[in-house]
Amino acid sequence: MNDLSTNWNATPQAGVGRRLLTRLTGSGVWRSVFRHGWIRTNRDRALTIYSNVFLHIHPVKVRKSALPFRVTFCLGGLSLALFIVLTVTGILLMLYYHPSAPRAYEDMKDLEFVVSSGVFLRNLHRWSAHLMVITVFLHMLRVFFAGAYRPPREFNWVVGVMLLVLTLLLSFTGYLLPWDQLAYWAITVGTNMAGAVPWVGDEIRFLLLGGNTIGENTLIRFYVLHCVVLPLGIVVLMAVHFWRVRKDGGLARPL
Amino acid sequence: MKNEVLAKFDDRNDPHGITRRRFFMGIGAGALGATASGGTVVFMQYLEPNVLFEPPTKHVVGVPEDYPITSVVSHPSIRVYVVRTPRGFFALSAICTHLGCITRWNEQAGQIQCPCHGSRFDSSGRVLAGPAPRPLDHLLISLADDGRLVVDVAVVVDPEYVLRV
Amino acid sequence: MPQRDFELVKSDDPVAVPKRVALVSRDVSLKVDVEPEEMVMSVPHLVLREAIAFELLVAFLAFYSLLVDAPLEQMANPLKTPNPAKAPWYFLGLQELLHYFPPIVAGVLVPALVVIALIVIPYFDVNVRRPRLWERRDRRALLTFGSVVLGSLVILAIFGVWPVVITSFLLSLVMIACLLYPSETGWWGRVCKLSLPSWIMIWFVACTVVLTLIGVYFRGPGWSWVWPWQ
Amino acid sequence: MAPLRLWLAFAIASVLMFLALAISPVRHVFPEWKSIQKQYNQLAAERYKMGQDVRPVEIGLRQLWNPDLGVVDRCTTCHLGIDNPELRDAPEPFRAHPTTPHRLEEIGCTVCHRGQGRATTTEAAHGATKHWESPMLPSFYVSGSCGSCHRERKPPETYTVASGRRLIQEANCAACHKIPGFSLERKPGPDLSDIGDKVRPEWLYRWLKSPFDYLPESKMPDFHLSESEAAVLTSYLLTFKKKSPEEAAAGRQWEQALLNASDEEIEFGETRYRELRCVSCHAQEGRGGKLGPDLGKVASKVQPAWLVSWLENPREHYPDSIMPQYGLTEREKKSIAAYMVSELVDYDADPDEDDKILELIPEPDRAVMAEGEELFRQYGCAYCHALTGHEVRGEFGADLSEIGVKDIDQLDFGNTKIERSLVQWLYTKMKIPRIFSPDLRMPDYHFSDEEARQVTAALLSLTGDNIPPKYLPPSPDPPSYSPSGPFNRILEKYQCLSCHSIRGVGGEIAPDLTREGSMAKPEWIARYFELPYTLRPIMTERMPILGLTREEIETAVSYFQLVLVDDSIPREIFLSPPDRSMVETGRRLFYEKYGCQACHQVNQQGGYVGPPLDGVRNRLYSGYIYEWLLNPQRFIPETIDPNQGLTPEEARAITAFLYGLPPAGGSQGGSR
Repeated sequence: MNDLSTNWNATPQAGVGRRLLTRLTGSGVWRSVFRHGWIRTNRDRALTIYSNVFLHIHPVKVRKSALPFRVTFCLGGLSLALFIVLTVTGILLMLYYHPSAPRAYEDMKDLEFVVSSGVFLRNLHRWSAHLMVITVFLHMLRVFFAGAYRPPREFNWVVGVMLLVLTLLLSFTGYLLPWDQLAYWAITVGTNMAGAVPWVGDEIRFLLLGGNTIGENTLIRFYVLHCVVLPLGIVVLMAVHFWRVRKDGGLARPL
Repeated sequence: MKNEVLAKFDDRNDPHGITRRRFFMGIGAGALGATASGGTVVFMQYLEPNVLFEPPTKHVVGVPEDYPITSVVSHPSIRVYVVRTPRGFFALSAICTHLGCITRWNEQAGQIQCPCHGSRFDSSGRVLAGPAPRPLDHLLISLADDGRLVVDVAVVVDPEYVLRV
Repeated sequence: MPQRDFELVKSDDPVAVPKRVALVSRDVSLKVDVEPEEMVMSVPHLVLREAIAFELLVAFLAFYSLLVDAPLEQMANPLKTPNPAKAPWYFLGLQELLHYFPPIVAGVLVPALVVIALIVIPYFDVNVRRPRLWERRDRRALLTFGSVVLGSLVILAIFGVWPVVITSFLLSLVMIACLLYPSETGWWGRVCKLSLPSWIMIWFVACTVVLTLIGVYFRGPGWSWVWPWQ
Repeated sequence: MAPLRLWLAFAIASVLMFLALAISPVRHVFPEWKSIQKQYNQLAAERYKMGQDVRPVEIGLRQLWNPDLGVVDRCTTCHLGIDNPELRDAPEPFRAHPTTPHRLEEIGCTVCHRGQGRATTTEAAHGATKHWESPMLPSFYVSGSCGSCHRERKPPETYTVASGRRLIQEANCAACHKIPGFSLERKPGPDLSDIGDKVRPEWLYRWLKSPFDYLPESKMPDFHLSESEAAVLTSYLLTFKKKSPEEAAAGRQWEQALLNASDEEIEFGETRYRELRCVSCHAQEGRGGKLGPDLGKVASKVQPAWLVSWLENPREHYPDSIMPQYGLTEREKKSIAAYMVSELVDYDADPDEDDKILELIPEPDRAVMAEGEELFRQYGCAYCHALTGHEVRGEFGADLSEIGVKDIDQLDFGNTKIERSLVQWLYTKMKIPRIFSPDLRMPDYHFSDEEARQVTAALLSLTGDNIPPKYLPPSPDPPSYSPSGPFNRILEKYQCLSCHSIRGVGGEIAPDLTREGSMAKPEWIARYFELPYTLRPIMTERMPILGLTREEIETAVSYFQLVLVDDSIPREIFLSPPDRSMVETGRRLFYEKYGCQACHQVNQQGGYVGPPLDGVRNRLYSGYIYEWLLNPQRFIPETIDPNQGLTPEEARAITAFLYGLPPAGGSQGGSR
């Protein structure tokens, strides 16, 4: 690179391990992927953000006043973290799940009894889902009481509300998948509410269920919604949400 | 003021800070690494099914009297030919050794033929023509206690193996 | 300082403080007393905090998942309706409302209104200035608000929505207490400083929580009232 | 400085997360079943050293899978010795399964035992875990599962279910409940349309109040009526009369005549009563046959005039009666009635109490009539008794088609403290039918503990249609036998099929007559009709002397010889008398090799279990004896005569020996 990156090279008195590591991180392949050295200078710290797609949602520098826990309670970050946990556990669970009755229920039993760590993953997925509904809602309250929705962040608030709705829908569609009594009747009650919409309620319900009552069609519909459609939607909206957070002035800072 | 602030955050200006910070960083990163590698192990265990829902490999194919001497009888559902020669019984896999198509027994030609790429085998599985690289697999056939023939499609045996009844 | 609508805040260090223009409205203050804020590098200050939060979250979830199993009841049976059949917990507030109102109100109007209300918040200048509740000199507006609240409570009471009526009533007592015993300091001071929109949001959250809790813990067969220990 | 604290927090958080995730797989690394498999391997090692063929297993989950039956049973993960006969005495969970006719690997475990086959923990697999509705059946009730596939009334495979189904039939559960395989064929209780002519008021009250006090073997269940209910119902029922006033007056004269009968006449009546073997069907004080009602206290129950007209022709009163119509003379009828009226009395009855009861019974005014009618309807009396004005409309009680798989949360346990399981609920319900709620109407059948268990097992077999047809055993041909013509008139008149059966139709207390024509010789049958005797000395129920006319006997005998025959049984196997050496061989086989005299009498010597064989050639065809000897179970599946596996030569020789036996004492007198 250039003369500024002094720390690419090990000092002569460094140990073997350090020299090997330095050799590795100094190699062209490594530097084609990570465009900064060991984080020692502010330049490296800045480059970590600039040159890293995952960290680039943050600015290089943030206000110190926004850092304390009580400012944001980390609620937005936790919601994202929960979404990541849910994605990982969800993909793993899909490996042992067949969206058909009564196989779906039997798969739950098999996860519990014969799949290594199956019940742990299912627990993680379910409790994370419940927790995510709570954190997203609390995040909204925090933003409201901080007044952080005011111009120029109006639209990001709207995106946030849409994310809340999507989170609820994700949780709701996932509720049916174990195909047990709890799932079946919770979804029956839930979709009956949709049926109360004037004029088109029954049609909405019919389309949602893929029939007049909850059955195999409903299961596969909810499965596709839960695993493909809604996650895609939520990822797109999240991207917009985070991008706007940066564009509209960065981390929580009451105007 | 700017320099003071920056100086505070630059490790190179605080030797004690560096060691303690490095120590904690090491523990944190180590624990993260351990979590990742442990997670990989658990993940691999999760991927490996502990029970299988697969049909049994042993199939009953009737009694010896069902087979005339010198005959080839096809059992399409289990992809096996049961061949009876004057020497005894043997079982042939119906799966072509070329690319795994299911072969057919042609009664007129007295050949086992593969519909995909034209491989031909004789009634003891030897390649007569076509791209098949080796003879058809011979499978384990045995006589159960109740006098019925049993083929185990999971066990490949020597082509010389013959069950005498 | 010259009388201007806005002031250009300048910093002599473009690295520490990015150059920016601040527009300050006249109503708030004539004087801008914003100091250049202290900035820190995101790495490690912010990223490390995020990592810690993430790790603690995963640790908590792992422990919780070890100790508490996700529920799994009998296989779905369309012929056997459990009594009561409950929606997922986050919809139980709505289901509780369904007990009082026709489905069109509780199942469609209320959720639609809630979502719409949430969406329009930033567009109606609501809560932008955030004067405390009783600070307003405009008594007429407060009177209107008070009568609207009273009217709604009467309607709710007619429908028998006691959870909402009681919650609203208790909250109004606190609001009136703010008028009678105002304070500037302590936790009571903070309560007294709350603006009208904040009160409305608190009311919404309180009602949601109360209705949801009732739906989860206090409803038995036929949606009748049961105590959790029964 | 903050970052240092932050790094510390980072270290702690990372370690915490690592710990949390490190202990998370603990449930699959150390599951219960692994330690059980290790225990098994220890046991196997010990047994192997002792020379038994028990081998250690590879640690891993095992399962039986049958998609047709929906079976996924992982029971064999722990029950590792299930198919190893060497482990018959091993402790559970390693004990071998007793031999069954079913292949375990094909049908799995839960089909019979229930429980949660997919589970791999002891508690979840066996127990009544929450949200698993079919816990394992207690071992006694496992036989109930046999009945789910073996659906005939009397499956030979399971005594428990067969007994339970017999009780269901006897208690007439199908009158009120829908039960697959059962239907209300005939009302088991008597027609009540002339009850006012028939019984005494005080008896009726007592009977309604608590039938089991009057008759411990009562077939009518106890409805636990209150005093006033019983009194009102008595008053209501007594209004049902058929006799005109003139007839009633004549009846009273009869009554007087009977009460004034001379001792000689009563003695004559008693003799005839005994000679006619009434006791074969009617017990006295609990001893005797159970086909008809107990007559020990009949005089305290019925009105004498009714008794006489009943003896005259039972089917004039009840067309459905199973009582044979005896050919009795006028004198016989009167004497027998006189005997019954004077001797078969309830000596324990307290006349004062009778008076009290009579006071209790109200006059049948409009209100009482309405109330009585309502009571009759409310308790479903019409489901067992015919009565004008009371029609049976549909089912009265719960549908029991799927009672065997009923969910626990659909059962009302009331305030009882019993275990919350279907088995316990059913058993308790059978014992105390109204225990779960005072509003229940089901009467009390006074089942013994054993009977209640059998009925419960039979009810558990009612699991609906969840079994694929290819797993069901072929159902036996439904019995069909509908004779016509003169023989049918005989069957009707004497109600032969109450005790005997022909081609699967009929009773079970007397021998099957399907092959009688191939078995017994016509001369013997004709003599037997005239004077039936007991073949087996130890039997108590005997064929009554019906008094058939000559013509009737001829009709019956020729019908036997023409219709009730089995063509596979030759009549005679000896064209000429067998030679002496063969008879001698037969004698030795009879006495020495097979020891037949242990059960059968020959020449007045021998056991009492089987029929005596003296003069058997007068009774049976030689072909039948021969076939019987080859395989007794072919004719009577439940006979205790063992199948000795005789060769045809041996059977022939023994037949020859038996055929040469002269009648005992030269006459065919029987046991009289």
